[in-house]
Amino acid sequence: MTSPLSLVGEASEATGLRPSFAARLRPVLIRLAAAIFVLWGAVTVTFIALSVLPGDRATIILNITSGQAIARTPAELTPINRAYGFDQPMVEQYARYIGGLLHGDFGTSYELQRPVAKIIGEQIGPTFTLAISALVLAWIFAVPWTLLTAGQGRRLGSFGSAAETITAGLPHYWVGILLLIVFAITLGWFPVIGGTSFMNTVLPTITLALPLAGFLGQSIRGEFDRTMREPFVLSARTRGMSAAGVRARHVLRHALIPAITLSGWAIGSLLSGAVLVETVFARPGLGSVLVSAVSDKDFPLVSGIVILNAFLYVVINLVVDLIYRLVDPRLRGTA
Amino acid sequence: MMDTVIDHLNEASIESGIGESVLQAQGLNIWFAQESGESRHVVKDVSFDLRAGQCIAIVGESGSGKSVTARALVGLAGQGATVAADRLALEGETLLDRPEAWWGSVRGRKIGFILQDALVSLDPLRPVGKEIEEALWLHKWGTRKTRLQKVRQTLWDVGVPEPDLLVKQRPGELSGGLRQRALIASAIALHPDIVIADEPTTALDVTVQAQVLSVLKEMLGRGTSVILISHDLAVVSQLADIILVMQGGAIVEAGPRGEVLGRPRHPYTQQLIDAVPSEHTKGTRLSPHGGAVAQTLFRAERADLADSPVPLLDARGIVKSFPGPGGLRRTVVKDVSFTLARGETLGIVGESGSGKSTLARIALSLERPDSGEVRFLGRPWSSASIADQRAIRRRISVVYQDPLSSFDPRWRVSRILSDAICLQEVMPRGQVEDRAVHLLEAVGLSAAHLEQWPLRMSGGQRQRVAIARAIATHPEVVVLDEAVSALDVSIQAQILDLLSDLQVQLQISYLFISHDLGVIHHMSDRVLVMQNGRAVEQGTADDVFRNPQHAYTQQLLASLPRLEYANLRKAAAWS
Amino acid sequence: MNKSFKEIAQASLALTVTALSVAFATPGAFAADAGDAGQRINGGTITYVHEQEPPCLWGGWVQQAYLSRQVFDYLVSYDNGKIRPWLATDWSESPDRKTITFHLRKDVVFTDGDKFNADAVLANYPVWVKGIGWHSFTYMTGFTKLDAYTVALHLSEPNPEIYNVLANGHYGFQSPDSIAHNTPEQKCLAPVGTGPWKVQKWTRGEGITFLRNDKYDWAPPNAHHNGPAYAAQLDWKFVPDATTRWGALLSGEADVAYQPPSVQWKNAQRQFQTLSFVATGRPQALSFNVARGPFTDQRVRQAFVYAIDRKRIVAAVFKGTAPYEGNGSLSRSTPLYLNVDDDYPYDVAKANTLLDAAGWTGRDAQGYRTKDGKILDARLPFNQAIIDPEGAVALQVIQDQVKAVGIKLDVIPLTQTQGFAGADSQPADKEISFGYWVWPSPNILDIVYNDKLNGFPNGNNLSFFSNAKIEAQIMDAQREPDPKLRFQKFAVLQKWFDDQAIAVGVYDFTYNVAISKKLKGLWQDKGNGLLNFYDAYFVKG
Amino acid sequence: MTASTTEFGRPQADQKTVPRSRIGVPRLPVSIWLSGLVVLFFAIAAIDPSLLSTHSAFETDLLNTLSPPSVGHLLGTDDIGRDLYSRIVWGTRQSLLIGLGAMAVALFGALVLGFTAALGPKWIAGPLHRLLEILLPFPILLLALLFVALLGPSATSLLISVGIGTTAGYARLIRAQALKVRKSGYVEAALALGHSERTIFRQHIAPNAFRPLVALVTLGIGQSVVWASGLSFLGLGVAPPSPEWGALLEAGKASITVAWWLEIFPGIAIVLVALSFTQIGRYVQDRSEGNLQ
Repeated sequence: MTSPLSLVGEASEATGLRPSFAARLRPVLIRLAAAIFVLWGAVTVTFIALSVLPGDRATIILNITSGQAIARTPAELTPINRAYGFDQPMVEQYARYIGGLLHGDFGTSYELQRPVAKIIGEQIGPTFTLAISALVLAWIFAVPWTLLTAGQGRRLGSFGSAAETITAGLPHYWVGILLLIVFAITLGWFPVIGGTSFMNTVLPTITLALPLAGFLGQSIRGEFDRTMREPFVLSARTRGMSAAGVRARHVLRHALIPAITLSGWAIGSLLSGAVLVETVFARPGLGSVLVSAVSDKDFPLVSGIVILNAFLYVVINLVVDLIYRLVDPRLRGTA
Repeated sequence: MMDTVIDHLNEASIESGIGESVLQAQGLNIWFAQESGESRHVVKDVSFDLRAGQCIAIVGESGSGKSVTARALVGLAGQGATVAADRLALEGETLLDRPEAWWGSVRGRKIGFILQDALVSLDPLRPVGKEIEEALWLHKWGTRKTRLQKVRQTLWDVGVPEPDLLVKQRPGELSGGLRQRALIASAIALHPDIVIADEPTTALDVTVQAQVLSVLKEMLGRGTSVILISHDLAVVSQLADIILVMQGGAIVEAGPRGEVLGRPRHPYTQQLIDAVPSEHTKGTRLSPHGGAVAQTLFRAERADLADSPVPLLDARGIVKSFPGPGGLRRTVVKDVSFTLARGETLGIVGESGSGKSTLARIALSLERPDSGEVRFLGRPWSSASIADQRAIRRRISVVYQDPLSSFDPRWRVSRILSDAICLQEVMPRGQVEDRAVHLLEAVGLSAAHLEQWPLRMSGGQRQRVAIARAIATHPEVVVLDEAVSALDVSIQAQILDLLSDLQVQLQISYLFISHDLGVIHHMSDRVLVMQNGRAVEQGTADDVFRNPQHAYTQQLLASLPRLEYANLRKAAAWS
Repeated sequence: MNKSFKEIAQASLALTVTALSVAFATPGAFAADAGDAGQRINGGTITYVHEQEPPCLWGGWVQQAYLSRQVFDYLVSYDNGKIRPWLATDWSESPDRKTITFHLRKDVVFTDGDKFNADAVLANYPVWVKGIGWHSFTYMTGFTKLDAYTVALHLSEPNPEIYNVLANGHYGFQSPDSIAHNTPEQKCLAPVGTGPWKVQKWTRGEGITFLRNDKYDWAPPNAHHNGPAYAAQLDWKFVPDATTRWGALLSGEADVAYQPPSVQWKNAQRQFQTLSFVATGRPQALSFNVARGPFTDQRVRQAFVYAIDRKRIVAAVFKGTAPYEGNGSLSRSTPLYLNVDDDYPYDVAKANTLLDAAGWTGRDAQGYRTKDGKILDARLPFNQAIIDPEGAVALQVIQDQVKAVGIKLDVIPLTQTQGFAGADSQPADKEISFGYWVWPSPNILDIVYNDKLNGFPNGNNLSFFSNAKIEAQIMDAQREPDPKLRFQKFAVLQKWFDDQAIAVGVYDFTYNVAISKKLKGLWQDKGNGLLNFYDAYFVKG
Repeated sequence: MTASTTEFGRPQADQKTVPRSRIGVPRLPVSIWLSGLVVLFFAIAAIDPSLLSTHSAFETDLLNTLSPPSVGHLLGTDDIGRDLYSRIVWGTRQSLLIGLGAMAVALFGALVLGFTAALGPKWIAGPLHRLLEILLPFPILLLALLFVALLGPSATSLLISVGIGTTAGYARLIRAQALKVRKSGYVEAALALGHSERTIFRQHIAPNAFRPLVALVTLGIGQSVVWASGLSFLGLGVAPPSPEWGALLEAGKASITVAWWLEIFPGIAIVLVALSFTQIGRYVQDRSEGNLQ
């Protein structure tokens, strides 16, 4: 079993150092370098992608500020091109942006006329809260569900598994609309307009958590069923442990391992899902900002979000790695 | 039949003259429900009577029903199992139709259960101390503090030198011996009157096996009753008062140890005893019907082989290391040299981790040594270019312990064989098939097996296919890496016989790698003993086994359980 | 005030009011005007749920005017066709009608304490030029300062509707100090005006909080009161989905909801107060490409229009939220509008006859008409940021209906990027365009039918129309000083474009809101429908 | 190394054969039968929608708008009087095409990238592996947004964007799988026999690394349909009159307060397809794992 950030394990395998301080530091440095590499790569890919996109940036800026969708005359475009430096060669624009990044400057959004760091700073909170609470809720749904239905005979198992498959296949926005219509508009249990308060977060969180809970449940169940066949389960039973005891005290822990890995992976998809959920619930967050930023070829903003996302991905996978080691001590001490 | 078995049992208990009955089974039957709706009868009319302080051994090969029987005794026969018996009683109380809660108080407290291979029988995620303490906690024994003390005490009792250190470690961090002792400790922490040991020494190195057996022996000495489940007659002969031989779910022979091993009445028992390879069996056939190998194979004549004075394989000063945890390199093979002459078998014996398998991979040029060289017929082999190696590869083939994993799961037998055949020479399709059938016949299979999936074949059949593939390219050398270790003793006997026949017929040299001293002695002309990557002793098989020079070799041989009664009988019969 | 201005004002008032009353009755156009002042609650927070969120509060987009109107004041106020004073107390036009002298109020202060005076007006002019993409169509060329509280506005062309323009929400005043010193970000999120509200916080994706300007004392005469706004706070939330906005109004989370779902409009009129305003300028119109392709033939254009049942489509799709509009050049609330609703009634037989006459007599396997082996194929790209979902649905019905006469209509949705990047905007890219333009003056004709702009192709000319004679005629109408003659000249032009079927209307872009019954006094600016929360107040019960 | 005599817990270990009924059809679980039927229904709808539809999918009827499900209109009509059932049936082809096409795109990319990153020469495998690491944290939706922005909203760009968005994940799996197979006993056996690396790749690594992915592919088809409909929902999907399911949902949203059927039925279609493909995928996975044990 390799850690989710397999970069590290492989890199350290090749070295033949003594486990001195330097050797202990080395994996950390390698990990850091890998993370920076990922960030740089993400920025570069974004830069290239947005440069390749058709459409003249100056025209877009001009049309957005006037609410029109027409071709523009050179006389109108030249000052804008000059102001944003679009008349400079691509390489230069790229170098300027990277240079800014190195100084901690994420640039200014073309569309919103504001520093990217500030925009993201404002929007990250709601999205992050949503993604993390959805992840937590998904676990809260998935663990008892599998504990109740897995490894207890075929019929209960198929029932549990069918429920998971259905939830895993639910389109986020569809769940969102139905929840909104039923629980907010019809029953009035929750506020209709999106905001960031607790009550405002409940329905979006459930929306985002349901499909994820299905995925987690499937993976936990698979491993649960597999672990139930492990000899140590029988061994624990022969010591007098009840069936339920074995499931909760031994099997579950094993079954959670793949789900933990999945959780690290899920972050990317959670953020994608958040875009849809934020749209349905009119909730502030990175989602709607991202959609319009891409639409407007707002490179600094898109790039900022990508950097943030890559950064979160790296950090969350580090956390997942740690949790992983907590749950599976076999991995401790393997760098 | 049944009557006689019971009679013998009674006789046996009277003979051994110990205590009253603690666990009694009469007419125990177990069925398993199947997907198709039918049920499979896996245990048929098993009866025995375990007395206090007595050891009953149940011997049989895989699928004989011995493990299911054992598990039925603690109410864990498995999902879909139906257990019925005329009488199944623990200290007079019936074990049939008991609720789960009742079983919870019996398991671990009245009956301890030891499974094989602690690596998988202990929760790999938890410290060993927790696992043992759990057994106490479950039965509400003592306080946390006294429980911890008790855990240490129990570990000490089963011969763990440093219990304080061990309790914090996880199974993965422990050696096989310590691990198995920890598992035993978890089963006997509450001093159950009865201990059921299901293959307690399987997959253990011989020295560790000896240690575990001595722990069991001690327990017997303290008055614990033991049911020992094993496929290994030699192990059984060390401990058992009574031996039950199971075949196909039924007991075919039962009686006191001396009688069953020394004067077996049932042919199956006889066959099992005969199948055990040892120094005495060298040069004899082990199986009664592994015999007739079809004389359909031709020996490849090669110009470069003709009376060559150079050995086939010549390994000099092989060193190999691998990167280990923490950036350290672990040297696995340390300066090992050997030669392999034509038609000869070189046995490489050693315990797990001794580097014998790495040596095999180097001999196959699947791994390049850090220093030293292996030459084939005097030509570079381990140091040759990839292209040159490919030219030689077909002349050195290999058979692994687990044949299934060495077959592509998408391939049937015919494809596996034709893949190897076509490497040797290009020939029309029909001819390939003919040759594949020849090969199958040579290894005791038939054309009917051509279209089978290896997955659906038995272990013995799979190993025969692996051997057929190995000889398909007319090799001069076959490396056999633990090739019979996973097989039941009677199947092992057949395969060993087959290998001997093929060697004679095809003049192949074997590099025979095994941890099993008996097998090595039976097969080898010369033996190389490995310990921690070093070759500690080398010589002819008889020299090494009868007159070991190195302390390690002596220790190995001393640990080897011997099939005492049978040997006596056999020695008499053959001398 | 000189004579000619009064006449113009009266004329346009008369015309507009007639047009409005004839065409589109708006029940409760002044929501709760009759509200009982005795029940009024001072203070409270008004929550308004709007659809689109613009990047900045101020700019040239109508979405920005909705917001700007709350924080800015304007030189003049447009009151049901009449021009009223506001920040300018009085004004006069030069004889050539190209210079207008405004006398400014002297008691107006910006919310940052800066004074409003001639210098402030001058300081704002460059901001308008830079920030309003269509500024040049207003014919303004700049201000000059005559004294501390008098400025002169210079025009390149006489423009009787310049007052509508100045009142329309875009031409508000920011404090000179903020223009000089605030960061672009501050100017974008919280421009400093003199208006009844000031921005407290803009949470992107959620909404804007406005606080009452307690010093406000310069409301226009058409407002219902003077002094600070009644409510203490205005929460302007952005909720893109109509159903959600409707739900928010139902649940009481919102007091005012923009554009409820059409399916609920009847309900809204029953359960709540409603306001509707038909935007001035160009309606949602189909503009045919007359530069190339099949629609260079007038018969084909007319056939297309006869083939679609515009009245019924609009009724079915919009369910009363937007009126049918036959005129493709001017919407019914625009000054000098000419009603041509009864032209081109639904007539499939006539459409077929016209197409046959135009030579599209062949048919392909799918039943589409062909001529010389070419299918009668019309591409209609549309910008999803500008055409709302119901507009897109209307296009689908049009597509289905023209299929019946053998025209293949490809409706091509453009993403926001494509749209704003000007994709598919060349003559070779499309046969039909669909879109509206909010504009307070009939000189919209000059904008949308002009071939060239500063020597380059005019992007607003969606029909690729090029006819120097007509262009001259438009300018002639625009320059005509006599209101009656001017109306006639514009009527002739509108009729000509309608007869030619260069552009035909489908529906009017309409600004609808539903208002909770406990909120009174809310009204829509009669220039372009901007909501005026200044006069809105809660009542007890 | 453990001996393979672990009998307990797997008493039926040697009973892996598929139980077959008398006519030779494998006895499949009910859920697989049902899933098969659903897939069959939609397959027919995709191949020839006119076989299943009751009305035209495009013909509007302004006199009969928003009518609830009835005998005349099985699933009701939409806001301009089109028959919803027929629209769902006619939308199947595009929706499934997007699902299958996205999967095909993802798979093709993943096979090339994954195998190269696993087995290619070091100078390309290393950087490629790093590239995959870079692409993974990209939210699928962002990649999709970029592609839709690049190609314009259409079925093709949906298909490509969802496909490319999911490529990196699959590529990583293939890479891991290829590395695992490369270390397997049968590859070593083939190496020991003297096969060339190319032969070994062709005969063993490629097919076996791909095997466990078969199940993932079917899972992925369902997921792709869901993702694509998500993009349609954001207005980045297929042109309006087209009855692609995501577009149906997007269109139904406006009338949901009075016409629930417009939102419920297309959603059910999406869930059914995702569910059926997933069920079949998991069944295949279970079977193939059973075979590999």
